[in-house]
Amino acid sequence: MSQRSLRLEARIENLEAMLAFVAESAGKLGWLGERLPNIELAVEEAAVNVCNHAYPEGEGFIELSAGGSRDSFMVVINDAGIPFDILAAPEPDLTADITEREIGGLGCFLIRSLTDRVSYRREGERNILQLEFLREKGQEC
Amino acid sequence: MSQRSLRLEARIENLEAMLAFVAESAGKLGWLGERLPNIELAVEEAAVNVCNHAYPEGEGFIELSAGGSRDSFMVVINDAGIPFDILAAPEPDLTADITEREIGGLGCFLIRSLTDRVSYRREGERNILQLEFLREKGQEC
Amino acid sequence: MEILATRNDKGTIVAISGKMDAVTAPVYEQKLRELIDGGETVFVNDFSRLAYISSAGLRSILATAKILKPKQGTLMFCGLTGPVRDVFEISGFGSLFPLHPSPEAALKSIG
Amino acid sequence: MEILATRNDKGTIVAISGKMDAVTAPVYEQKLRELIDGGETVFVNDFSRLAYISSAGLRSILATAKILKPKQGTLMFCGLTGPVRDVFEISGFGSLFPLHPSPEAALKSIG
Ligand SMILES: Nc1ncnc2c1ncn2[C@@H]1O[C@H](COP(=O)(O)OP(=O)(O)O)[C@@H](O)[C@H]1O
Ligand SMILES: Nc1ncnc2c1ncn2[C@@H]1O[C@H](COP(=O)(O)OP(=O)(O)O)[C@@H](O)[C@H]1O
Repeated sequence: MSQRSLRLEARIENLEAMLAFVAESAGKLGWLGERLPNIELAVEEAAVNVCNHAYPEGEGFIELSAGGSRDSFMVVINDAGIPFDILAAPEPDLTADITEREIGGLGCFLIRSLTDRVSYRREGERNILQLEFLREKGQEC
Repeated sequence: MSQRSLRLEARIENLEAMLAFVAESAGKLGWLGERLPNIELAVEEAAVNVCNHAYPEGEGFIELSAGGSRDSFMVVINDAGIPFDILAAPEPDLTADITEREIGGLGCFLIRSLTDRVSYRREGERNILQLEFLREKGQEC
Repeated sequence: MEILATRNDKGTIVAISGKMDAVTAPVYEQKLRELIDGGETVFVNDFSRLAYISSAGLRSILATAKILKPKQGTLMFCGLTGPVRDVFEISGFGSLFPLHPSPEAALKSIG
Repeated sequence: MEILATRNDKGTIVAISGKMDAVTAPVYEQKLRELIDGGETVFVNDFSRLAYISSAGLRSILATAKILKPKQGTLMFCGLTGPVRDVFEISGFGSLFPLHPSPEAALKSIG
């Protein structure tokens, strides 16, 4: 499969279209099974963050690219928002009780937990976040 | 609305996704009425031609960008196939009878007939076809 | 697209609903070829529930008409709505084929 | 996402089906806030037909729990399926909240 991409306004109302695009792209490569919810979840978290945080002073776009093979599926998320390195986001405290536990801060953590390889780079005015999912040996993808 | 875009493999099986993307983009700009079938038709003709003719020796991509306002809606179709200028395609003979009339050759003609402004250019290895639809004064768009 | 063919003593009424585009037009062409192979030669395409037709649809229609011609068959049309009527007009198909207000009127026209 | 709340003498069972994501989680939060404002304090979230939850769902759940805490209320869960259970585990929500096999077991646990 050649690289497919979808570029939309970074708004929550476009989330469904983004997830449908990613699920369809993964499906065409044979990723139909267990991993799909993980992939959708990681992409949702990253996309929602771009919609909510990347453009504090207005509006902007988000671009998703998807591609790969039966063994590795990659989603690249690209925006022109403020620089944000997901790998540098602090770990949430997973042991605090209900009163102490802070609301939020789980999105980046979930992305890092569910994705086999995460990389971030700033290129010019762009944030480029790569999420790669690997099929485990013998596992249905 | 900022520019939206969708890039997929140039294959007929992706036609529905392309048309849904264009219809949604037009809808978000308030193009909900009479012109929508015209827009979809012009885009289908151009997209089908890219799928069928642009890559005679293999596979390639097609990218659709959409944007505009309530008064003007523009779709740009972009591919890396062989150079093809839609404006130079011959006019079909619309008066021949069933026996004489040739099969095909109506796609480019329909695009030119239904679109208010058509422009083509070759940029490097790319075909860039711009289709612009204008709302008539007082007309529902 | 959905196709419903109803045979009757004067011909076959083919009611097509939905979209006749590059994906679905070949299904129409195939269906009509089967009916022609089965001996049918008089067809009324009832387009009253067809919302959309592209050049792929026109291509299938002309290809079908070309098969019917040497068999002295006819391909008639009725019930064209807005966008479909426009495409027929622009492409000259409106004068290439007889258009009728209803399937009954079409069948009556051939006596 | 669909939410069905069923009151009963021990508490309210909230059966949620579909997806609890950034678009739908606020609907859940709003619904529970209304029930709490109406005086309810004991809730069992029945997740047996919930296919998907994202951090937006976790956010709404924690926000609801924080409102219930000073009211001596409880938010319990039952019926977590594969992907939802994974998210609860990874995020520590599985140990923050009581998980039960069924709504009945949850309500029984509070005596
Ligand atoms: N794309 C982004 N651009 C700028 N800031 C971001 C971006 N994504 C996340 N952040 C910041 O990191 C914080 C933690 O994000 P996250 O873990 O997803 O939790 P949440 O969004 O629920 O707070 C956010 O509150 C926000 O301040
Ligand atoms: N994108 C394209 N790249 C190369 N050749 C094309 C392209 N689009 C159209 N053509 C050529 O122009 C001809 C006429 O196209 P068209 O009017 O759409 O009718 P049809 O595709 O039904 O033949 C095609 O048969 C093809 O040879």
